[in-house]
Amino acid sequence: MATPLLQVEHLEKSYGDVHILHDINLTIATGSVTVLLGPSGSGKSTLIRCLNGLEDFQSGQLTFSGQPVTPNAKTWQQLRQKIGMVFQSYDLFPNLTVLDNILLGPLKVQHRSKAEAQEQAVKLLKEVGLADYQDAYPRQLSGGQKQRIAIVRALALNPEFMLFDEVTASLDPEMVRGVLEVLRNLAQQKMTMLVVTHEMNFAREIADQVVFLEEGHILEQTPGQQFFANPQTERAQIFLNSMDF
Amino acid sequence: MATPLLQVEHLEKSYGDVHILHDINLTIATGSVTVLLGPSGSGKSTLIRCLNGLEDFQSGQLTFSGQPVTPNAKTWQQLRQKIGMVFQSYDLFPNLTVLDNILLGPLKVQHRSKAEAQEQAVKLLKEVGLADYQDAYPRQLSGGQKQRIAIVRALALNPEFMLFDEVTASLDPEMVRGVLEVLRNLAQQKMTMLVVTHEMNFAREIADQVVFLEEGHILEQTPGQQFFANPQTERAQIFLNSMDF
Amino acid sequence: AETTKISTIKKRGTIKIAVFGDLPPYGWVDKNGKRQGYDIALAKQVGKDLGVKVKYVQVNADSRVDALNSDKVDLVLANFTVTPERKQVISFAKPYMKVSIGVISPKSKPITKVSQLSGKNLIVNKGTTAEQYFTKNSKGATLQKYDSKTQQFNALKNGRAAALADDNSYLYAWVKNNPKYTVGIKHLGPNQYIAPGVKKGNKSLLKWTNKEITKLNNNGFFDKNYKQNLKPYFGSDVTAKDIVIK
Amino acid sequence: MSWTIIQQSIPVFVQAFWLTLKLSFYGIIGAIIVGLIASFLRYFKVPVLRQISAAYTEISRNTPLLIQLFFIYYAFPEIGIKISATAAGISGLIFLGGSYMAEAIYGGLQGVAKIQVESGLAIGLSRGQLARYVVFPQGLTLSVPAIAANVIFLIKETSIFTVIAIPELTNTALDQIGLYYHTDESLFVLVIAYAIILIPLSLALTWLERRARRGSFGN
Amino acid sequence: MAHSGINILFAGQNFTRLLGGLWVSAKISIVSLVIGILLGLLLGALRTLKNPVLRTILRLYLEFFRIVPTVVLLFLFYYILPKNFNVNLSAQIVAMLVFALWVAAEMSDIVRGALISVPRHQKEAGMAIGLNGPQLYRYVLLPQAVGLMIPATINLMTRVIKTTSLLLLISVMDVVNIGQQIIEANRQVYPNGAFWVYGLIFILYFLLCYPLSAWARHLERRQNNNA
Ligand SMILES: Nc1ncnc2c1ncn2[C@@H]1O[C@H](COP(=O)(O)OP(=O)(O)OP(=O)(O)O)[C@@H](O)[C@H]1O
Ligand SMILES: Nc1ncnc2c1ncn2[C@@H]1O[C@H](COP(=O)(O)OP(=O)(O)OP(=O)(O)O)[C@@H](O)[C@H]1O
Ligand SMILES: [Mg+2]
Ligand SMILES: [Mg+2]
Repeated sequence: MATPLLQVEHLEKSYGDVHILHDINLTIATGSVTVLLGPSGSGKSTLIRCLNGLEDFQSGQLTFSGQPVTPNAKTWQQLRQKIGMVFQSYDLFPNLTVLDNILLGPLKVQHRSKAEAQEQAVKLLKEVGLADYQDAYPRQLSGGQKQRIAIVRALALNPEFMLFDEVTASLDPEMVRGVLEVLRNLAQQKMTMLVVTHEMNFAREIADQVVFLEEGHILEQTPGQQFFANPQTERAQIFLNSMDF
Repeated sequence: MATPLLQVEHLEKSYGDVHILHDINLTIATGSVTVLLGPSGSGKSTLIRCLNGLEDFQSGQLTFSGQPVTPNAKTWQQLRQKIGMVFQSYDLFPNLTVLDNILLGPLKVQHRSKAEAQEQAVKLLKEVGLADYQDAYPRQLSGGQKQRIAIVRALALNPEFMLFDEVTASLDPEMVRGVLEVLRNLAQQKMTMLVVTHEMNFAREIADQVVFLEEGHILEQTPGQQFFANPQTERAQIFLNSMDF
Repeated sequence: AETTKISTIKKRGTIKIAVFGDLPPYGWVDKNGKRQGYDIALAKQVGKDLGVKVKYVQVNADSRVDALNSDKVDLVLANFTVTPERKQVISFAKPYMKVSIGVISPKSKPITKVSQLSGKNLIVNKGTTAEQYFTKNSKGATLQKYDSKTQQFNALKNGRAAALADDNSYLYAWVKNNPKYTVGIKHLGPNQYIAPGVKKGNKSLLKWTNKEITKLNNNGFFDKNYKQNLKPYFGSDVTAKDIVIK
Repeated sequence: MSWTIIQQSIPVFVQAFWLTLKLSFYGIIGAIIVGLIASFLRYFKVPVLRQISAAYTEISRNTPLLIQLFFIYYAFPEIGIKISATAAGISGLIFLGGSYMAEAIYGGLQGVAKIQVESGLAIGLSRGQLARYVVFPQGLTLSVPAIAANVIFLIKETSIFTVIAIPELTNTALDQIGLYYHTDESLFVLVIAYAIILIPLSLALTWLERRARRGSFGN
Repeated sequence: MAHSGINILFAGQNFTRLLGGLWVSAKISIVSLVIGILLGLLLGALRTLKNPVLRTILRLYLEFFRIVPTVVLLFLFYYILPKNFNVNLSAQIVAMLVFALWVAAEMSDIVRGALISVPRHQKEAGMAIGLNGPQLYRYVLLPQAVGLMIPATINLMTRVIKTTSLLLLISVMDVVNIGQQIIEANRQVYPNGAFWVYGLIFILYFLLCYPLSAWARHLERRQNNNA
């Protein structure tokens, strides 16, 4: 088997006295889509945030592209160029135009040439169907449009790995489709992704593997089709039932 | 046919120059469940808010229980005891306990006896499965619990008519079920209700009639089963397709 | 508002007198919180002769006229210099003191003529005769107007101006303790008079006060007052003749 | 009230008016700079300097300008720091205003949503870049209403400069009263003068507050 | 000079006198704050009503007190109003009155700001259960707004306390005025007494204001954490 893109071993995370994540072990293969499922409060967001250093953790080892990650500010800042993340809440910088939002990372962090970065940004914007919005400010966009831009902003750094935390949860139902479309395309282009979502139909369609989390424990780590057809644990079965009301 | 509980005739509503609702005509029979559907921004919330006087409208006639409604502050304040409403956002009063939230209306508006009102409140809380939370503050509750309390708070006034505006839209998927359960029970008890929801399966199950709104026009007003099986307009068909992604 | 006649004051049993609280040796407060000074002694005598209690109202220079006009006080005994402007808005009784303006400066750069002040900074104390005088005849000097004696003398010591103008009696007293400075100009302008202030139109109190001043002058009250309150402060460079009116 | 007297006093007041404006202007600019520096130190948790700036903030906010000026003007020369009355007035305003501005600015920085900081980190920005491109631009916009309120407050505080003999508006009015006793007229002109400066500012403040609330930045 | 400046503070009754002056400042602050805050609550609530006339009047009231410096207000109420109308109040009463009116004005703006930042759906939820206007304020809006306005209110308190340093202008025997008396009475004996006296006043003000500021900051932090 090829080197996995990301390997998590024995990760433990507490907030103060409260133990949130217990002995997390997780392998993510290059080019695969992992869907992270679990009830509310089970620790999905916390885990995903540990993976790009937005939360620090008490113990455990991360290995990215075969390199062990030393968790300090400097390493993370470097690594975040390779690990893109999109959140549930619309998080574009309201003081910058769409294009400036996208270019901030490539220009200021990666010090790339303006011409080249801009060319790429325009190309990406076209792909998500928002080529006309370069000079708009975030407040002029709908929620779905903002999320698509946020994805472009992350992609503009040419990451090797993308984290998505419920990126459609705050959207009007009619807006969801466009954003999922973008994720689906990424998966087809073999982007490695870790996705938290409540859109079960979408999860079923896209997941190479499913990780099921409950109360901070990984209960299952199963190939996607198998999980949806026949989850290994009873808890996951109950969860699945509750989702397609 | 018996007198309808609510009759809306030729209602027109604008915000400033923008015409939001056009010639709305609507009849709601006592004991029936009406589901209001329509794309985002079509005016569902605006319409529902007009029906209990949270928005005023430019022209049109409401008739409640056979009585024409004169739209002024006094009438509305009276009428709101008969028309309960629950919103999308969790709107419990954070400064009051659960019980005080529920008792505020019965005691201060309806001047009922504390013993009697409290007895009813406890009974209602039991029905929604939250009897243990009387003395909790809203911040100690999950979203789904808050919404159930909000429903109890409205019911405590013994309303004849209930308005629900996307009461599950801000909830985690696993919380949705409990709240819909409460609505389903109400429907079984023949409460007259007007419901805005994006939960299509639920809408299909519960709707005696569906009102489909687009850009402030009622495009359809059809019995529930007929609407979902075979909507009259193409627009409604497209809408239904977009919803079951 | 209606003016307070002598009869009303007597009926009331108190006379309200505006005084300074921070101007030794005229009107000040000692370390035990008791009011002291030349003006205070006069106020006490007035109270005694009227047969009423004295209620002191502490004012600052800017507010002496308004204190009268808004009936906060019946009488002002607060180093109140008679000027034409003030005469238009209030009435002065007979003066009980005379002052003359002097100017002090460092011995190293003495100012002996007003013309030397041109283009320089000059310190004065707000509400004093010196301020009045130099506001009208500044002769090219820029005035710095301070609220209190401490402030003005501090400013001079900090070298914020070339000279300081004030009642010359003060200046003599001050240079005694500050030998680096000299009273370069000893007299300036016409003699000025300090008098009790009364609200305009209060004829009854004005008449009474005039009689009182005359009486006190004749019975040597002011000489005694000088010896008690001013002499210890001013020392021997100043004599009673420079201040008390005969 | 007599118009002749008002007219006669106009020239003196005009001078005082410009002086008040000038002192306010420098004082406020300085206060904003100090406020920026202090909130910068606090935001970046710069060791030692941050504690010093915190101590400064406490002293500045919890004592009256009157007493602050007194020390700057009368006491500092004793230890060899002598500045002109104008400079002392401006320094006092900066000393007082700096802490008020720091609170206003830091409050704005804190108002920047946490998600904004995190998404900045997520695209690899360093803390400095985060401050430069995300937190300060947004935070300063959020703090504009509070800064504007402080501007009004500080302009009014110049009325205390009378204690160090600066002939600004209030001092001039009190002096006119002491000299000529046209109290009504002097105060009338004084109020008009302040109104000319402050009414436009106050209107601007209302406008800014309304704009901030509507969230020109709202996502 | 043989006298060390610090002795000026302890000669005779000086220290007690200064504390007495501080008490006058504190008393005026307390009374005016209590009255002003209560009045401000009422005015602030009124300012959220839709009535345009009322709004304009209250807005003008606020602007007047915001624009006119305190010194002028004190002069106006102490000297000018008695002259033109027949009211004659003592200096302390005038000080309390002026400060209370000023506090009420500033407070009305704080209250209004807090009230309108209570989320709109809270108000609507209250209306939806049939509460009338006053009940809405009493049970829903005010209790939720109070938390939002406390830090700003405490900051206003420290400003009021600090502004009492201007009261000497209308003959109130406050701590600054007494300090001035002591300094001038001892100018010959203690030429540097001013620094000691003002230094002590500086510290006294700090001791009055600092606990309040610290409390405000504490509350603010707690609020941010809860948000
Ligand atoms: N900053 C924090 N301090 C303390 N506890 C926290 C903090 N953030 C999250 N938690 C707790 O950690 C647990 C996991 O939270 P997390 O947000 O990771 O859940 P989740 O699976 O993402 O839930 P959801 O589906 O609602 O987003 C929860 O119990 C939550 O209360
Ligand atoms: N206060 C307001 N002022 C002006 N326009 C408004 C206001 N509230 C709503 N609108 C507009 O009225 C229209 C209908 O809005 P409404 O909230 O009723 O739609 P909706 O059908 O409830 O949508 P959603 O499904 O997103 O809740 C929209 O175009 C909206 O922008
Ligand atoms: Mg989460
Ligand atoms: Mg809606």
